[in-house]
Amino acid sequence: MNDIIFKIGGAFLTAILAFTVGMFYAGLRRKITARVQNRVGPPIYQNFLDLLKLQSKRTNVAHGFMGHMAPIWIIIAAMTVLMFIPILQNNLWFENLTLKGDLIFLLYMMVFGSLGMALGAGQTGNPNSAIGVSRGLSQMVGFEIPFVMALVALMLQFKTTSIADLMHFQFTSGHWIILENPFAFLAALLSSLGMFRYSPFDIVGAPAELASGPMSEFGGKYLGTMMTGGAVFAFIKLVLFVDLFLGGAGNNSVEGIMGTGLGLLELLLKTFLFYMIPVFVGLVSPRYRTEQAIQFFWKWPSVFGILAILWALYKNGTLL
Amino acid sequence: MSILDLKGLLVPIGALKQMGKHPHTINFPDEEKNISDRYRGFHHNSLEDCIGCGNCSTICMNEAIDMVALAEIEGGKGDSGLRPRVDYGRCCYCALCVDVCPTGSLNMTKDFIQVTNNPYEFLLTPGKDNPEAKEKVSFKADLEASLNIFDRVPMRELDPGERVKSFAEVLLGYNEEEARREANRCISCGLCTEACPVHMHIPEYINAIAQGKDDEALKIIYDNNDLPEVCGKVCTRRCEDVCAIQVRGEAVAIRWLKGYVTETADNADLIKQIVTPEIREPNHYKVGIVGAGPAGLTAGYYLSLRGYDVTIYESHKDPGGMVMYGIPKYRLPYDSIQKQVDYMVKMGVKIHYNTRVGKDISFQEIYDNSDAVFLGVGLQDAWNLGIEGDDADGVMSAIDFLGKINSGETVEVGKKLISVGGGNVSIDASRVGRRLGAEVDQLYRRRIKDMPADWEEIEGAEDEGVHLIPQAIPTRVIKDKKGKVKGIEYVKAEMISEGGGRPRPVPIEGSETIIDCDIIIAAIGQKADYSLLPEDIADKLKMERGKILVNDNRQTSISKIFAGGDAVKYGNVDAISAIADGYYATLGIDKMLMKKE
Amino acid sequence: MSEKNTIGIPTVEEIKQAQIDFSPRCTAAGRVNDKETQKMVDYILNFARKHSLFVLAYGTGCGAIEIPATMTSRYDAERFGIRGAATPRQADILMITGYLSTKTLKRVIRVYEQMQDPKYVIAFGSCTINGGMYFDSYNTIKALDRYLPVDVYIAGCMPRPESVIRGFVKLQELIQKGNAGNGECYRENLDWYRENQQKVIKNWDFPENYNW
Amino acid sequence: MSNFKKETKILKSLKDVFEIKGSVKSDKRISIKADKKNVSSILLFLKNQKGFIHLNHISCVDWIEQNEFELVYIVWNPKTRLTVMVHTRIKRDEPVMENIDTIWDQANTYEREFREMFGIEFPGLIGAKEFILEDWDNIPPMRKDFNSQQYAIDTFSTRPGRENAQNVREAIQKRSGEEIPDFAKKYSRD
Amino acid sequence: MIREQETTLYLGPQHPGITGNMMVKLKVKGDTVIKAETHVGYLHRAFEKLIENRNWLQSFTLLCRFCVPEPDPMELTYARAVEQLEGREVPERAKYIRTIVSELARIQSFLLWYGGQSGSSGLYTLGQWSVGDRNYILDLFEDLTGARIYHMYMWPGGVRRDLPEGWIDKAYKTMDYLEKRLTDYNQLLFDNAIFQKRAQGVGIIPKDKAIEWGVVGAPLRGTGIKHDVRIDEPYEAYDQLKFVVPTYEGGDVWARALVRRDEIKQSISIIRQALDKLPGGSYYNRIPNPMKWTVPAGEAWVKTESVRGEIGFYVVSDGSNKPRRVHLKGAAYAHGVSVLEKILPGQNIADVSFILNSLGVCPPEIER
Repeated sequence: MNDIIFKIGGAFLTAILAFTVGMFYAGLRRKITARVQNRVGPPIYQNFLDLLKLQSKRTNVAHGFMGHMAPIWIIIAAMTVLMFIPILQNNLWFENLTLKGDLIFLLYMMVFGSLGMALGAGQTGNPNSAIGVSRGLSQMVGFEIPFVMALVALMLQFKTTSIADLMHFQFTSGHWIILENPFAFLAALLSSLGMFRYSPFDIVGAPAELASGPMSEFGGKYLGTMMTGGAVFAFIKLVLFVDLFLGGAGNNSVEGIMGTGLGLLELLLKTFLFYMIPVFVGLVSPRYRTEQAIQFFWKWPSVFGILAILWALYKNGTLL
Repeated sequence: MSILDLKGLLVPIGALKQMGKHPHTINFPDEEKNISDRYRGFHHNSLEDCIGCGNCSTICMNEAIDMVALAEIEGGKGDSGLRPRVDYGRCCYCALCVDVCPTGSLNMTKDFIQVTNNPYEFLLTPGKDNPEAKEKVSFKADLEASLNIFDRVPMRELDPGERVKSFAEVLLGYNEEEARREANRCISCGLCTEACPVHMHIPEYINAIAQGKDDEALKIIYDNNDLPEVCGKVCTRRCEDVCAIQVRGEAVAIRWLKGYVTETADNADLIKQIVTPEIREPNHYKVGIVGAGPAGLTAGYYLSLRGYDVTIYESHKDPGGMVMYGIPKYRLPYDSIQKQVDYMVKMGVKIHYNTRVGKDISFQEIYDNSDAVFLGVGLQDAWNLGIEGDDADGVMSAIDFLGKINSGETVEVGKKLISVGGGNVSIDASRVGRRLGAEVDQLYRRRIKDMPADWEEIEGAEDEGVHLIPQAIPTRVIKDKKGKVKGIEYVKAEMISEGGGRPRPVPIEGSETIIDCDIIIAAIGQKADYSLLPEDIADKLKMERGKILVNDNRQTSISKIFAGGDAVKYGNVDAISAIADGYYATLGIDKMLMKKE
Repeated sequence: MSEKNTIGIPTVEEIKQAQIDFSPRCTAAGRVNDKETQKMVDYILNFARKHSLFVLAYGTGCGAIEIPATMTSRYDAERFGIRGAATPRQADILMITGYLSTKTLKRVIRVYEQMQDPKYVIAFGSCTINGGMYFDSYNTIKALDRYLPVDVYIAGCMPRPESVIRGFVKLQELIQKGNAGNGECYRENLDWYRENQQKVIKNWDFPENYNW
Repeated sequence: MSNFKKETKILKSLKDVFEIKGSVKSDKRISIKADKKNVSSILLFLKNQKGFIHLNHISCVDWIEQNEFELVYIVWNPKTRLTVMVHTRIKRDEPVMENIDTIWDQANTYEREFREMFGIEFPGLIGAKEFILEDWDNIPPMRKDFNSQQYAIDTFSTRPGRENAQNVREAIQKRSGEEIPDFAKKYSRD
Repeated sequence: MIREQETTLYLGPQHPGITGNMMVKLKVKGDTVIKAETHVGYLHRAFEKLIENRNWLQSFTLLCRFCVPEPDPMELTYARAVEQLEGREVPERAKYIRTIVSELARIQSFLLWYGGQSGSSGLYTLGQWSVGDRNYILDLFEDLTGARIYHMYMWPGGVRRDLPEGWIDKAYKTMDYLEKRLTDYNQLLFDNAIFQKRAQGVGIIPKDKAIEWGVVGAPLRGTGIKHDVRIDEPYEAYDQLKFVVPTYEGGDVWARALVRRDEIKQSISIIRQALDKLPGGSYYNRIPNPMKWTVPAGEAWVKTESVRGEIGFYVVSDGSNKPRRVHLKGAAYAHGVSVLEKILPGQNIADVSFILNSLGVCPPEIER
């Protein structure tokens, strides 16, 4: 019974945590961007105000059924994925659903959100949205390949499809996977740039080209909900990377609430550091064209992906 | 790009070092940036300095500037009483209005923020609504960069050495190019028209000159001034005193421009051809005019245009009155008057010369035969000096002196001539004295800058060698045994201002000086001679200090008698006022007689 | 106004009346909820609204040249939570940066109607107030409030970044008071606005309904 | 003129081939007047034979007093850096001009503009009828007989509030009692 | 790519990627443009009509509004045209001040271009820097002329006001600051591998057709053809100052960008030289009373090298106090319509805005 309470309570806490951290990180990103650009920038909680404002819009126009559904679809997808991500290691509250094969499940679910967006955008009839969706899907094809390769390498190397197992391995062995299989990390890192859709891979919503792409026709509540989904997804990606490559969080031996706190602190630190990579790259890069972006992913990340698989095979002895 | 352009990937990362720098953002509105000292923000108008010429409103191509009446501004001579109001829904902040402001009262300030949700709040009367902006004036109406031309086109004149040799005209007049250039300076505000006693259409004819249409200009001038050539040469031009340009520069040479235009038509036929005045059907009313001075001639001309039967009675053998006899020929040549009188005669004015009313014809006769009578008798008698020995032989009034010279008589001036007074007449006498070969000293009670004479006249006199002795009060004329003038004694005076009024000359004890001289010309004022009037009429005619009282229509207390010119207490004593009197008396007579019907 | 020179000149009252007749609608509409219980909620929502203003990236006229200066590092409008929005659906503020040609007006009306309530219009510069320097042009409209409800006018030609920021601050004040955002008012008075708009836009090919 | 050798040479070669009037205006500027039917051949000659390959500008001036439009083609030679201005006049009543967008493509833009703003027809001109204006139903606006201010007053509304403005000249006139005759009024300041 | 069917895409008038307020109607197949059509008229204010109601001086305040990012070349060209008609001499000092102002205008416009060119490719950081730093140039303008954008400073006969006190020092300092910042910009933009990849080979203008197409300014010099009005027909003080006109081969966005990068350096050097050599004397040859100022009948065709290339004013006077015709030939007139329509087909839609910025299309110049 306790188990269930922890699970349900944990789910709530996870959701709140993901939302808050995701939104704060977005605010932080704007602040850092501003500083690099020699200016003051908005307050760090700016995104909360934006969200509140969007939600308080008095009219909200939607285009058809999918128009309504797309944001919901995204938020559902985000929450679903979130539930399968272990936030903290060995913590009753933040373990969430762990099951064998959740890595594979995640691979599918993470596309799910984009799909909802694609359907919703398709129904608006705005050509910018249509082109944006087609670009988004193309780009996804691009970055998913190295990303999947990296994950496959991990699966092969550690002979597991469970994130929890990977975290456990890093905890017990004390070796982070970033060192165990650096090629997998590199492949995943480079494809993560694409996942975050910051420059140079912001080709989906590229303002100067497609207004804001698939989001063109969404405003008010819809846009607010999508923003929430986006923030949660950003958190998911960060935590996933930390879990997979940076040893996860919560690897401390302190008991009780203090342990949870320390774990969360560790998580924030790691995710923040990791988050800075796409942010900084985004700050200094112009945008790729679609085919250049795909070329990019199919070039170096894919090479790293193949190397990662070979490395994994070498490591677990299959290759030799 | 090679497969991996490392430099191309890493160098841009260097941009991140900017993160350590302090942002250069201006934290407006908490922190404000310095606005430059030349910023073109909202306007500020110094309400006292502004004369309401409306030039700002004219130059504004956006029609952003309106001229509005303000409760606190009372107009007057040289001030239209209107002040600019700017519509910031039109203004483009080009500051052309500032650069054309002749007074420099309109400036732009460092204020530029106005934010409101009411679109009707963008009307601002600079100076009234933002008095505090005076401190923030930034874009100034610079004298150097102003679009107004403050320097007059110089008038060519005879060399002083040449001048004293003859009575040839001193001012040579503008040529066409100069006239266009001078006319171009005018900003056409029309402030001058109010100062002009006859309210000539000054901006209109100057514009016509500027556009090269001298004929049109002449036509406009003749609309209410029939002696423009006289005015063009000897007018006291009160218009130029209130000229908008004159506030910071030299007034537009309105008089000289008028002179230029009248010279385009150099005979009476040509004038007639150009002016082509509209003459109304004769209406069989008769008007008698006494005196062919400027007032009488004007009244005669405009009355005859209106269809009246006009007869002018003149005691002298030539027309023009004081203009003819009181002004030396180097200023106003004889032809000028004659040409204009010829033209008037062509237009139907009848003039009886050498007919002294009261002697050759009785006033009563004229009065009875006419439906209206216009008195333009002028001031014929001069005041004498009123000091000891002023009855000496050789003491003369300037009027007599000039009159004699002008009518061709010779006057023995001897070696040394003393002229007393500071007005134009006195200067005239001095300059005529120089032309007759005498050395001339001129005594004046006050300082030179207090002289009522025109500054050009004073300058001209000095150029010609007239020795001005200011602050000198004559006390005694010294006679020799025969009763002839031998010298004049005067005391120096110091200027003492009491109660803020005009400074008064007070004699300095013991500063008596004596100058030897052969002739003394006094020009200290004139008075009228009403001996021509029968007693009953003279009694009924209301007078004040020897001058006839009239209303706005120049109507005297006897409704049938109108009066004008120097003998009338209305306005100043000069030719243009006389012309104005003649003109407005015409309107008055017209109104009176037409009403009767 | 003194008594002098007043012949044929309209009085202050006459002018006021003419102004009311000219643009009677939607000037500073009060949209404050009168329920006591709602006050706190309104306060919070208005707080969020005023600090999160998305500006539609549409440079309708020459005032757009000071927008980059306002939005970039030297003046940095993002301090106030102001940022660009690429499409009207996402935007809160429509900036009419100066003159509007009739051809643009048609697009602007369309854009405005696509925006979501509460939406604000900021009018830049002289041209939007009374025609500015194009007052006699055959192709630009003269008074914006005849065609769209305007929340804030900024004087200038062009308004400097300081003025623009002051305009935003003014809008924030109005939002906090609940006095900004005339979208509903526009819809209620749609007939009046349509009449004015159709007078200028000859070939009217808009959809029948307001929000499509 | 010995100073303008190159200019005179071009002018002479043009005069040899075509019936034109022309003169060297100033340094590097040659101005010629040609008949409307010769213009395209002159331009072609200049472009192909004389190296004036750059079309600087085409302008149109409405000389309503003479009831004519003047079209000015300005071409430039990048080698010698000379400019030739070819003037031609067409009747305002039948404003038809030869289409030269086969010689220079960008002439198409000018011609579309003139078709719209002056109502000049260029036979064979492709491109949408509406270039700058939209739904224009008045006379072409750049013609001198179109009164923009009047149109603006009729179509757009001016904000009230400024009706108490006065004219300085009139205010003074009212105060002083001056009467300006009608023939003088046109010289008054507006 | 994925969807190979034809769609019509309207780039503008409300679109973040458009320069100004215009519209490019694109026929798109997948990601590739197959046909482009420029639609202008959204900014048509009928300047040339309004001038009929304004006299020679009043027109001058209107004309600087032709193209918003660079009002000064317009003022200068008009002033020169009127001076040519009138035969009015300009004092030497005014010529130098005019040179300085037009070069400052060039720099500020290039800084704006940095923002546009990088912003249209998603590199917003550079735009924030350069457009922010542009304010320092505008401060100089404000001190000198009294306004940030519409200076209305160079009028027929010279300039409106003399240099204020301390301005020369401030100008030197600003130039030093800018030169330092330029290295930062160039590191971020020109050394950037991604920008190089984006810009190279995009939007090519063929060298042999460039002049015939009416290409001018940086796009022309980007094809390797060296033409610049400042050299071809020197005006103001340009014949007394040393500068190089940079050219690059290629005719693509990259070459155009390099030309502009080098020109901004040249401008800084020109300003320094002009400030060094600034002669004394009068700065303004007074015009007559503007309300009565008539200009002798005649025509003038005057060219100036603006930021986007050669602009020209064709001014006709009929001897009255108002211009008969003032007709602007803007650099964008050919660039924005015929050239754009020729080079866009075959490009990726991602590059449309990129190319627009690199051509410097300024719609108000097309429709006026």
